[in-house]
Amino acid sequence: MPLLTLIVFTPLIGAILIALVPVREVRVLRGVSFGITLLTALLGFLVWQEFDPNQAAFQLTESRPWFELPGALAVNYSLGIDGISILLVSLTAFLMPLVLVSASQSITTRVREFLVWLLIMEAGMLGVFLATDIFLFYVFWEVSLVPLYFMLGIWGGERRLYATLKFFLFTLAGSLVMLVGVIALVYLSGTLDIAALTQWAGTQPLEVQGWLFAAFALAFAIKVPLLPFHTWLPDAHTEAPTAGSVILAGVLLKMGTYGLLRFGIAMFPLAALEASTLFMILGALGIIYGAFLAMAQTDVKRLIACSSVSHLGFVVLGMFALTGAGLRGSVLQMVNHGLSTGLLFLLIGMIYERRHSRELADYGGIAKVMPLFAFFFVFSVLSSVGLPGLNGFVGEWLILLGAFEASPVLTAVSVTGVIFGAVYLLRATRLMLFGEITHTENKTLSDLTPRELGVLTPICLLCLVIGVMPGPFIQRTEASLAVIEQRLDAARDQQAARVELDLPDDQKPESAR
Amino acid sequence: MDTTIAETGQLWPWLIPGLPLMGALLTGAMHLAGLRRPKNDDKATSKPLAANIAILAMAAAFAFSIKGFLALRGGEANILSTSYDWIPTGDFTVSWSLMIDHLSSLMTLVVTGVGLLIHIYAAGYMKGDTGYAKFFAYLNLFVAMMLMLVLSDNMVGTFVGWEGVGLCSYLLIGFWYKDSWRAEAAQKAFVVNRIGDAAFLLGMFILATTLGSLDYSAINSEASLLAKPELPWKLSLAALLLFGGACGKSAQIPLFVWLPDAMAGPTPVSALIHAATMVTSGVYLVVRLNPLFAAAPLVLTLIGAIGAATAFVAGTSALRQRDLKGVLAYSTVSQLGYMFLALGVGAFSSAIFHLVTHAFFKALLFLAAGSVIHGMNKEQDMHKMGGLKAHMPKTCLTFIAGAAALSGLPLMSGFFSKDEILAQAFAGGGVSLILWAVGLVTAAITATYTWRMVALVFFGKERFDKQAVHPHESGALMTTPLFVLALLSVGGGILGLPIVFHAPHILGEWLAPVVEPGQAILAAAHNGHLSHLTEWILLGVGAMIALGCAHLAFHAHRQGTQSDLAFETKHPELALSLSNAWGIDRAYQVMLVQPVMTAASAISTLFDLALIDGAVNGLGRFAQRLGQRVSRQASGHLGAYGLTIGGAACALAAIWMWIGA
Amino acid sequence: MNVPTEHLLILSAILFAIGMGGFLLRRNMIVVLMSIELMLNAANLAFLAGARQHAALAGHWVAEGPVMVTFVIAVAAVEAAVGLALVIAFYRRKQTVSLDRLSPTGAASKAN
Amino acid sequence: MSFESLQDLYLGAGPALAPLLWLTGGLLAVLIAEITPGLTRLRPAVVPAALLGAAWSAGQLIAEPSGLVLGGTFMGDSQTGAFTLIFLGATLLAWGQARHYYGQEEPFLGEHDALLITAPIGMILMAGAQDLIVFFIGLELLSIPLYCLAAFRRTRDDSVEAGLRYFILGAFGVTLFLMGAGLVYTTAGTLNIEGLGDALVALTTPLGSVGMALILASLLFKAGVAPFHLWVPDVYQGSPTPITTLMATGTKAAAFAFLLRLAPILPSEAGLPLGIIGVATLALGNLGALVQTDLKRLLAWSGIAHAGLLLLVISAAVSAAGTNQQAEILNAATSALLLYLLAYAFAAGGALGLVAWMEADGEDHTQLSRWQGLGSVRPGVAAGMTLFLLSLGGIPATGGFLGKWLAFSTAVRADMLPLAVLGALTSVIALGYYLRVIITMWMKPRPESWAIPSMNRPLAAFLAGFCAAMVLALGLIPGFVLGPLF
Repeated sequence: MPLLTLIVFTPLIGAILIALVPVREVRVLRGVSFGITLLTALLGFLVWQEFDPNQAAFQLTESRPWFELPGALAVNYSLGIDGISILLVSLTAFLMPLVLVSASQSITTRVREFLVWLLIMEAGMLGVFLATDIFLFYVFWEVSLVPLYFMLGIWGGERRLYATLKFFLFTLAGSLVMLVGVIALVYLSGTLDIAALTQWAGTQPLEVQGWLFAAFALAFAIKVPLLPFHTWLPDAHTEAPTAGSVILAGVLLKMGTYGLLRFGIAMFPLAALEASTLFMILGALGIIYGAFLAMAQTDVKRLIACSSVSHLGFVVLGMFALTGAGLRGSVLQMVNHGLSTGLLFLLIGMIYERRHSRELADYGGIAKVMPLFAFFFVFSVLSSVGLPGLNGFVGEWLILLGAFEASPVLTAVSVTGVIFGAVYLLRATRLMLFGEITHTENKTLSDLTPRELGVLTPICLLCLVIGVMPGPFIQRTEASLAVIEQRLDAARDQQAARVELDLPDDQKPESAR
Repeated sequence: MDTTIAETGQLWPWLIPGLPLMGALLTGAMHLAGLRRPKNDDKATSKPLAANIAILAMAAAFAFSIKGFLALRGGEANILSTSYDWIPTGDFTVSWSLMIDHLSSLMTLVVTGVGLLIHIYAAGYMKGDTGYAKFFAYLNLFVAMMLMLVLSDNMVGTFVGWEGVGLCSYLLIGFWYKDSWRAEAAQKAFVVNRIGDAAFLLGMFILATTLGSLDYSAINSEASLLAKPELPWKLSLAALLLFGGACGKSAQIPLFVWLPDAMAGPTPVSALIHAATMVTSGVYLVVRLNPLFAAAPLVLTLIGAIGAATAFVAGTSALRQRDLKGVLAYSTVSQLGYMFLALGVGAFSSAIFHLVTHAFFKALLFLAAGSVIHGMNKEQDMHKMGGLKAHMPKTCLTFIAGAAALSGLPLMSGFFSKDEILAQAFAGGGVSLILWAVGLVTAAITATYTWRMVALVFFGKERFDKQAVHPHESGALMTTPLFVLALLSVGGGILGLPIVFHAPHILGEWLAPVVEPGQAILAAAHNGHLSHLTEWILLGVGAMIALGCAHLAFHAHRQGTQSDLAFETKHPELALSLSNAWGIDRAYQVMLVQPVMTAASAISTLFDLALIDGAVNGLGRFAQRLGQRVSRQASGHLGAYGLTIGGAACALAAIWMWIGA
Repeated sequence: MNVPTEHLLILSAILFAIGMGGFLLRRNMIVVLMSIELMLNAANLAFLAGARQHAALAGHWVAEGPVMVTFVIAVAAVEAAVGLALVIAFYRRKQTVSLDRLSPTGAASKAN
Repeated sequence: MSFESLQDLYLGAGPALAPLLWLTGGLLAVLIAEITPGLTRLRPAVVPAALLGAAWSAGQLIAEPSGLVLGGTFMGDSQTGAFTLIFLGATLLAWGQARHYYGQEEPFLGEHDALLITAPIGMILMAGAQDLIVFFIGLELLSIPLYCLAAFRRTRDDSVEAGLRYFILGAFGVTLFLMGAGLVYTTAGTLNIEGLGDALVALTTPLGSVGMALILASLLFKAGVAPFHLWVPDVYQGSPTPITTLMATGTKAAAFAFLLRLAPILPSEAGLPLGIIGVATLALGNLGALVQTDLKRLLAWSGIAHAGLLLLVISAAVSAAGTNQQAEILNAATSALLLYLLAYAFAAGGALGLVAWMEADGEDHTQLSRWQGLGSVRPGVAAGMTLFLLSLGGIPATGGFLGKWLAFSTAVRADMLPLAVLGALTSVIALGYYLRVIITMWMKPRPESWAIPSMNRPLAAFLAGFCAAMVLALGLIPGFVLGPLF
């Protein structure tokens, strides 16, 4: 049965259902939407089971002709999943029901619209990861922007209008440049299917691959966000409602890194080789810069947002090391970051509902009053700091190992990121949880309710499982990553061959003359 | 993997770290469950149950360690546990797997043995505390992580234990989190450890990329190839970085600043973590990778130098401490300096020997100090104690036994282990002679501060006010472990009697197979051998110094705090700088922590908000202004429109003509 | 005597220039309308010059020029009518035909 | 000219002229109904009937195009048919929005409808013209009704002034065209576009090039491209909203239809300058719209920006002239233009329709500030407006995106990559102001004091729904439009 179409369109149909169903009370709406996301999660689990780990090409593919572009280019609605997208699809399907449960408390005004936008966003995100036709990918890529724009704008904090406009325009500028890149790619290669495009792009000389890679990389760099383009993230996170920031951190940022992998490295290996040092430097800078930013924050949500910049710096560092360990680590770290930062945002959302303040100064000593909250908060801090035994460590260790093979110096710099990570996150823990209870309001805070525990425990369990047994998760990506590594090796030979040709004649070895 | 090791895949080794882990989970669950129940029946029956589960788990782990020890003693080869695949890195796969060999079985014995005693002691010490179950959960978790560290057969497994113990020390130092200075101490401990861990990570990556695997067996065998010239500096760099990690964990210069602050934790914690087990993991790592370090002579000499320096600096700082646990903390740093000095001169087995004896007497001293503090309801300043001999006879007796061992009085365990190190240093000749000299001076200082402490606490006038404080002897639960440890500290020496005593050096032979590859490489380089006469002279000198300084210090401080106060008035700034470890900590604060914080706020406000955000908002405003000008053009004045249209038409005509030409 | 086509084109250009001058500079709407008519006739002249030239080349009467001119004249009439109607409507509102009385629009106009 | 030759001149032209015949029939019917007292009741039904009939016949024309007719002066191919559909759509929208729109002018609706139905006749002639004369007639038949319609609300200053401004500048534009045509005619000797194409060398003489430039200037003026754009904001804002819809969608489409006809005969070097003007207009239009506070003026400026992008497409077709891919690029340009204009017609038409609908509740509803918090009161209208704005912004799943994709792909295939990238970046500014409107509607609270807009006009609701459906259909299932086109 068309599993992938089902998984993408269940939330969409759900959204339409919720928008139109005449029911008034909010509880029923929340129940229905939770049911829908649960159904999607179930489908996601089914996809996880059906997935055959040792097949590199797209699996569970479905394709139906959609329409014809001028120049006899058939655009078809085609979905598929492979090693690179399986983890992210499952993460999205897994996070959404939990996000919905946590959102149901904090969102009290215009609930119907909120649920509709939430479900549309889930469909958009799943679509981005599953689309195997580049036109469809682009449609889902931009469609997934609109829901968050509305969620940020309507249910956000004080400076939400500025934050949401900035978020939208930033990402859009990148994706419009990518639009030109996509069009050029499509008309140069004559096909819209991503697998065929990857095949074609591999054969192209460096010049062609170069600027196409640049067009794609710019859009994804803004989305990741890489260093110079990151200023939208702290604003967007601080002003977003809890559900918004969990999804933004959990999945939306990963569309950038997923894009860099699928459309950057896999498609244009030669260009990726050239650009690898630049991106590794940007990654390393991102790590240090994000960490320093986080150290200076007084607003705890902004602090977590800056930590995301640092964590994603790791992912990019690992990815553009272009080594086996680096690629595996970055794909896994995408999921890990989603889980640990998602946890942190959920927790901050819960404490915000009780205390209505995000300033660290307003807290202090609440571990006494809310021990369960303290336990979960310390757990998620440890997961995000990369304590061995939890998920963060596996990803970070693989990334650093992979990056070390590529450039030891940059890895040495990035490892300090591990230290700063501990500094700013533990500082936040100390200021929030430990010490005397200075503010009277903190004395009467109620601890986590069973519903909140129900949201947090599955994520923590998953963190533990990935930390102890990452095998099955990494195994699923092995086949596709192996293909990428082969393409990179082939590109390296090409590059070596090309270097030989550039040598002036007298230095050229006998064979190449 | 050489085939001599027993057939692979026994399951029971997993029980050694597994049982404390189970204990931690159980007591943790009890604690969390306890939270759900309303506050009033806090004193519920679950209290002793948590302690019993923890102690049971420790006892079981100890039993299995003994089983491993006996198996190895019976001539069996190293025992390997079933291994499970953990992280596939593309080239090689890291796996969860344990190996019990001579070194790790010894370490497990020490960890579980001393750990068991400390658990029993803690059951008494922590009685009235609200977080009782939580405390035992953390303690058990710590022991589980430490066992993972020592038993793992690859470096990544060790790293799990390495950061695991870092986490538990963070949780336990900040156990009474209500006072923020304890939380800060905990954070400082974790961050400084993390700096060490970062160096450990880099060292691991060098080994992974050059040797292609992180299993100890592979590294140690590969490293012996080091003799060949083609991989010299890479593996030395790896050794140096791993030593950096060891410095972080075992509190050596420059990363020792966290240990004195770690005294903020409950005393059993200081005893277990910051005396007996965690701080020794650095020594264990160097011994485990002894071929690698042996093959990097430069790094070894550096280790020796740092060890000696740390010993001396910490020793002098201990002299001026007024806080009882402060003295013990700096003493630990100093003794660890000794162990690294031993490693520096290649005496791997004597370092382990000192590690074991140190575990006994330092744990004893901490526990005894704990019972003193318990009795003096949380008073830790020695100047407010004195004359407790009468009130706490058992504690005083055991304390003196520990002090004797620490200061290296003849026939005590400390005497044998410390002098063996000094003998090896002396035998080394050349550079290590200087190390020997520093060691000797530090031995004198050690004796001095130890007996100053004994005098101030147990003898002389009672300097506390009677109404508020009623010092009393601790209960049986706390004193029995003291006696057991006292026995071990006094008798521990037999483990490694010097050759001149014509008795077998038990520990040396036991560790021979582990240490032999490293010794082989070192022997190839140089081999100092002492004659019997020099051995006797060294023993004599050591004993004389210990006895002399002990006697002097004891009598100087017998009356009370006069000599301390006199010293402080005579050279105040020296006293002050010595009392906080030569001002190194403050130097870090000023040179490292402040600049980082100001850089962070500078980046956040100046660079991020002003520059990048400024540019982005500027772009927006610029577009707005441009828009104003453009839209103002359409002002409604027809004449202007006509003009622009006419002008544009002419311009177009000009372009066309230009095209035409 | 055959007048060369260039002369006719120059005359048409001059007429066009005068019309354009009147259109751009004069403030009175009626005069603007008149100058539009003038420009239209300049265009007619250009067409006829062209038709004459091609008729001489082709040796037979060429229809495009005159047909175009007829249409232009018809359209000129219609434009005049509509133009004047608009001017009258404007006059009825503002009691003047001066172009300056057209109210300014855009950002300057409303207090926004 | 014997009768037979006249007869066979028209014989073959049946299907090509069918839409025109329908419309002229409609015009006559309206006039007759206006005069005879008994039939005034029928009048409201005549115009839509004529429009639908014309639309049906245009559909037939697309199915089997009948090629050159009327002695080679009018091209009845599927391209003309498609453009005719756009014109008829625009007029239908304008007609629908005009119902109940006018207050005092209600009794003059007869004249309004008559003028309204002549406009598409002019547009069709412009779209199909193969001869400058036919184009001129079409241009006049389109412009003059619009001059009157713009000034239709005699009781309001801005409408009269809009009409006057439009007339004066429009007339000036026409004179430019005529002068240009005259010069071109003298140098090339023919007014037929095919002929002009062959006489390319003549056109490069100074006189010929001035002529072509003037023709082009008048066309760019009509399309509202910078630097000829200054009249657009005032006229669009001043004239009644239904007429603004007609002008924004219909006139722009007609101007670009003829530009498409001219593209093959323009020298290929002209491609780059036109492209630069196009991107400049895109930037200018977007920047101008950024600061607008009046919705109609904002949509006017955004119309200028869209015209800039369309000019970029034309310039791509022009720059490909003479190269081997010319036919391919021209084909791509045509389909890009058609789809873009169709999507733009429904998006802009829909948006202006909503503005017209809201104006029934008070003149100042064209002010953006009056739309604050509409989402909470009238979610339907706000959702519709949001969809139209997203389509204008080119967000996927709407027709606007596909139009933008096709436009950029034409530019890319004519390898004008730098211009395409520049165009892409400037169109980010567009989202700046579209989002501002969406923010005002959804994300700002509505002051309690404001009354809830009455909104009881079923026809306007139907039209808005129809536009929204078309915009979504073009985005989601564009096959039904792209398919038959080529």
